[in-house]
Amino acid sequence: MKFTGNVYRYGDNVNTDEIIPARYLNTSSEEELAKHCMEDIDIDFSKKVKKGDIIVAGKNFGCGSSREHAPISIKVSGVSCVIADTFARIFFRNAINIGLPIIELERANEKISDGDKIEVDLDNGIVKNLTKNVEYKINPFPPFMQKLINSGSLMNYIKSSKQN
Amino acid sequence: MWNDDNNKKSALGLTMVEKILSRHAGKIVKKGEICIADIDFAFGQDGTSSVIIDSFREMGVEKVFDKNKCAIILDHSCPSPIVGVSNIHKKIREFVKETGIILHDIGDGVCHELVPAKGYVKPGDLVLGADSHTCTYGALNMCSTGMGSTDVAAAMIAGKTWLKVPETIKFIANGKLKKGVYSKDLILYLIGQVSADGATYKACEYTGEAIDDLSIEARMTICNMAIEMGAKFGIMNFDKKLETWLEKKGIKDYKKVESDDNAEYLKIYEYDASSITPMVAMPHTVDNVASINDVKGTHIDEAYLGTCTNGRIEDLTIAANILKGKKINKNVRFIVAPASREIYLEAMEKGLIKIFVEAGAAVVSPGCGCCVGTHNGVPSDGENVISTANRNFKGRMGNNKAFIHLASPATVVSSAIEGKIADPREYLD
Amino acid sequence: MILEGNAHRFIKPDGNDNDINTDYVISGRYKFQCEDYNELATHVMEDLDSNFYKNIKKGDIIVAGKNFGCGSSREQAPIAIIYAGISCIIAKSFARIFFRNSFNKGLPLIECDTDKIEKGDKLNVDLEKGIIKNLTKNFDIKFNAIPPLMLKLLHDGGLVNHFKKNKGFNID
Amino acid sequence: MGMTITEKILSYHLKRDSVKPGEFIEVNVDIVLANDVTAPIAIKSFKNLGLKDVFDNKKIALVPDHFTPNKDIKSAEQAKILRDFAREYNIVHYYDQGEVGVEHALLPEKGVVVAGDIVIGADSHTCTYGALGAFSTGVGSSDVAAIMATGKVWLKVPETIKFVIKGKLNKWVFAKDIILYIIGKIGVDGALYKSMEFTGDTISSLDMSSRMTICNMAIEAGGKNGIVPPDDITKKYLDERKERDYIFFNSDSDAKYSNVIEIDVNNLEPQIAFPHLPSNTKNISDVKNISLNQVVIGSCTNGRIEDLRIAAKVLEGKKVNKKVRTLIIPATPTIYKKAMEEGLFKIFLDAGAIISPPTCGPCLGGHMGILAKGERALATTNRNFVGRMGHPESEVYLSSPAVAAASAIKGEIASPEDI
Repeated sequence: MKFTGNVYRYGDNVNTDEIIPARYLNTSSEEELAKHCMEDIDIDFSKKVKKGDIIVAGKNFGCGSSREHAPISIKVSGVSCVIADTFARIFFRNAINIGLPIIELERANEKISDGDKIEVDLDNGIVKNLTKNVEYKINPFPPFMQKLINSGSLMNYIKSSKQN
Repeated sequence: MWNDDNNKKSALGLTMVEKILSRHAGKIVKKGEICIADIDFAFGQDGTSSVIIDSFREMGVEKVFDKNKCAIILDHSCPSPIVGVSNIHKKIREFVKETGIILHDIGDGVCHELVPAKGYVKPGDLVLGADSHTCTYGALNMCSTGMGSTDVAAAMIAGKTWLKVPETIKFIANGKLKKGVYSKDLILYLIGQVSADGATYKACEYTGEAIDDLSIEARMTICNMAIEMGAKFGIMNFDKKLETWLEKKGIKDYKKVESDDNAEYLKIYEYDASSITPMVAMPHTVDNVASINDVKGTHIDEAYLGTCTNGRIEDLTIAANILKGKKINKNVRFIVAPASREIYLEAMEKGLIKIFVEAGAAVVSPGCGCCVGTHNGVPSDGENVISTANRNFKGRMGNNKAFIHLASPATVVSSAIEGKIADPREYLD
Repeated sequence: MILEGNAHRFIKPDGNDNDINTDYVISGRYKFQCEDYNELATHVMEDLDSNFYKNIKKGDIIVAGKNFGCGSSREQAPIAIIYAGISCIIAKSFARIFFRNSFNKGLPLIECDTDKIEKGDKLNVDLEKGIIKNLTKNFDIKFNAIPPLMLKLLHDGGLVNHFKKNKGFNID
Repeated sequence: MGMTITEKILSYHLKRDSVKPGEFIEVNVDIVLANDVTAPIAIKSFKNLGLKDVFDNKKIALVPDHFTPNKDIKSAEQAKILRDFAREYNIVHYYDQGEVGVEHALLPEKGVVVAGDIVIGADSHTCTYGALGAFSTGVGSSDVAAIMATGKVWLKVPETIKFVIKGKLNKWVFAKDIILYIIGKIGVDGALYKSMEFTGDTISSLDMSSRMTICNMAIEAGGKNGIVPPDDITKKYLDERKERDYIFFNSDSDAKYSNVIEIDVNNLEPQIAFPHLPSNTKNISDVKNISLNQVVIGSCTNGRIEDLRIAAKVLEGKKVNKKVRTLIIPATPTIYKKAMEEGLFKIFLDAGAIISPPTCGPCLGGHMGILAKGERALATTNRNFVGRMGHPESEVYLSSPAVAAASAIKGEIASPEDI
């Protein structure tokens, strides 16, 4: 899997209330959620984000609630992947479960600037900063998760394992 | 010039309403005349006061005519369910601070319970509220009516309003209400008889043995719904019961009024109250009224006990007596909203809240609850609701795909027990 | 005052346009939380016709049966109509509080028999003379002249401006 | 080699002798839960799988607690999805309005979760049940859908940090202050992916309610689960309400920890978490002139009867400041009834507070007390992120019920000592 996009960069501890405020949790409509993605820290995010764009953040991205609405709103808004120093635990599994690629990269938001053009090659574990002309190696996912990611989502994984 | 001796029976041929308006206009005025009248009290609630404040500011004034005669009561969306409302509440609190008027903040209760209970109004008064059910206080032998925000803003500034003196329709309810039949059933029956605009622009005088038998609270239920027949005022006679009620509240210096024997009425309707059954207003108009005999068995998803119509201690007591030792049907959500903090406290001390909670009800904080669809129990699509409220318009409870039925507390609680519209008479010995 | 615009009519689920209540004019979903009147206006009558706001041209006229505006005292109802660009409402009768609120806000209401007016008809209304000209169908309807007090409020631009101008009530 | 409680519970469910931190496992779940925010997505995903039935209708808990009673059409429709699903699949632990309470207070109270369980919930504060000696953690909706289908969840076995809490708490210092202090010390990602084991003489002297407060906030330090060694206090609590048999697990003396942190609470002061992170904590003696518009006492963190008793003790015979809207939200109908019968409601109402029916309500900015622009609240809840309780430009401070009640009286953040 390979994607290219421009970077929206944020700081440490971006929480789920910032990714999708609770006032919108009275719906599970994916398009509706995407409209309000990142609204409380970046009011125009949903308007300016383009398909394939990449979110880069510091440590503990997605801390807070278990709402799957958070990775869903990011994915449906068109973001291709999130690169961060570290991810909060529940956000991490939610993203994997719904098929939103996330990449742990040490000091990600120091290495990458807002607006940089990035190419991500998941299979070979490489993040290329096309703007700065630098390459970063990323750790591959453990085999179990690889299996999950390859099936597209946890639901697909369950489907296929139920059939076998 | 007006002379207060005229408040008693006189030879002038005036109705109670004409007398009250004459006194406030300072001259004798009769039906059809437009007058400027002094007002005794004016208030708004959180759904209307934002516009009151806008109008007030637009008029370029800083002071109200009398800060002890103006109030804002937060009751429609309390505690606030959404930022938009929170911002309006904040704006109201700031306005109150600037002008020094009376504020009842969230949790105090519904305006139409608080205004009479706190003694802000009394017999003979003329009162305006930026809420259509302001006609409630006619049960205290006075004129009170709902107006828009700009009207109320003007009244708060000038201490006056312009009014067209209405013609009066007299309703005489003879006989006694049967067991299981309450003032709510009587007013629903009357609205069904005259229709939703049967008294538009008019004053309604409710009299007769059945009215005399009612408590002051039960009378308020009737005057509260005068607006549902389009009326400007609902009004009732002064009697011993009201005198005792006022005494208990420590309300003095009032001017009771009587209609003259030769007063002119537009119409006089007479009914036999003893023939009335429990009634239900079916969706989506208040005058779409049916006897319980014809509609019982209709499936119910949600039941609501409360509001300015039927959220008083007497209403909660009637409901709790039926509910005691029973459970709410598991397919019904039952919501109870006591009309004020005092009523909540009294209900708690009498063990009523315990009965509700043990039966499976959700008791919400004092206020309008889910009546106006701002929060606290909005139904989902296609659901049937039975409520003690006063309006069943499409969308009233926040969802235009739900179906609202109106009935007495006894009928509502019986229906909550059965999961379908039920006859309360079967629950009374 | 002369007003001109196309007629809009609505049909309630029960098949007529009597008793169009304030919840239809502007639903409680919006009116309790919204302070932006232009925003409020976009939801006007939406439960009866979700495209209504989009189809309004400035000056257009709402036409209905009896007891238009029954229900709540909320001024948000006439405000939403005014901000949507409607110049007046013609109905067989109006609910009391809505009637006051409209004139207070400077929105003229006209009472007459509306049976012959159809959706889309172009209407010309002379408030002083009490005549509606149906320009599409080429006939006139007479209506009872608006009481002097109301006309005064309209000419002053509503109760707020009346108050500003006269420093209080001045209707005699 | 020695194992921690968490490792023992996981290996017991795998029917294996041991598990190692870092290992990926697929394990049977005893109770899976979701609420009106997370269940609709889980149900949609579950339906997409096209299965005839759920894995076990007695092991699923659906608790529509976030927006009850429903505040608008959307939330009513969300709740209806749960109701319809519960009826279709005959879900035993479904609680509709009137019976519904805040899930993490309701399920222990009803004995639905017990010691030794693996409890997985689509709510981040599912870690609360560690107080009962269970392994419990929050996940997302897809995970819940998968568990409803298969009864299993995938997990990475966490490393464990051991917290040894020693000393006697001062008057007016409570479990909430301990956990706020810990989060302040290690940060909001201080226990990322890890298990937090709370031990020591202070913890073993705490009642179950207090232990739940502590485990509830493990997630606020990034933890996967919080857990307290079960003891006689646990046993008494469970015996009074359990639905099923329970098993006590305890850490071996040679269990391996990634870190051991000792904390002496003898001199601990009441703690306040400042906006906009739970780790942004201060001693009450360092907090001055923070005036308030609203106080909220409730939530899965501090909405139990013990919390309300503390608040009532402070509020008795006093009035709340007129500027401060004081909301009391008992976490379950049973707590509501108990508080009423014990006379706490009378104290609250006489003081001018407002009592709400059980709901998560304002904690997550859902309803029942939303903040306007520029307003400030002190809450006994667990999170104070930007916009958490309403307008993005409002502020939330976190504290114990005692400090919250004292501050409601004072009109600004205050110590109960000052009242």
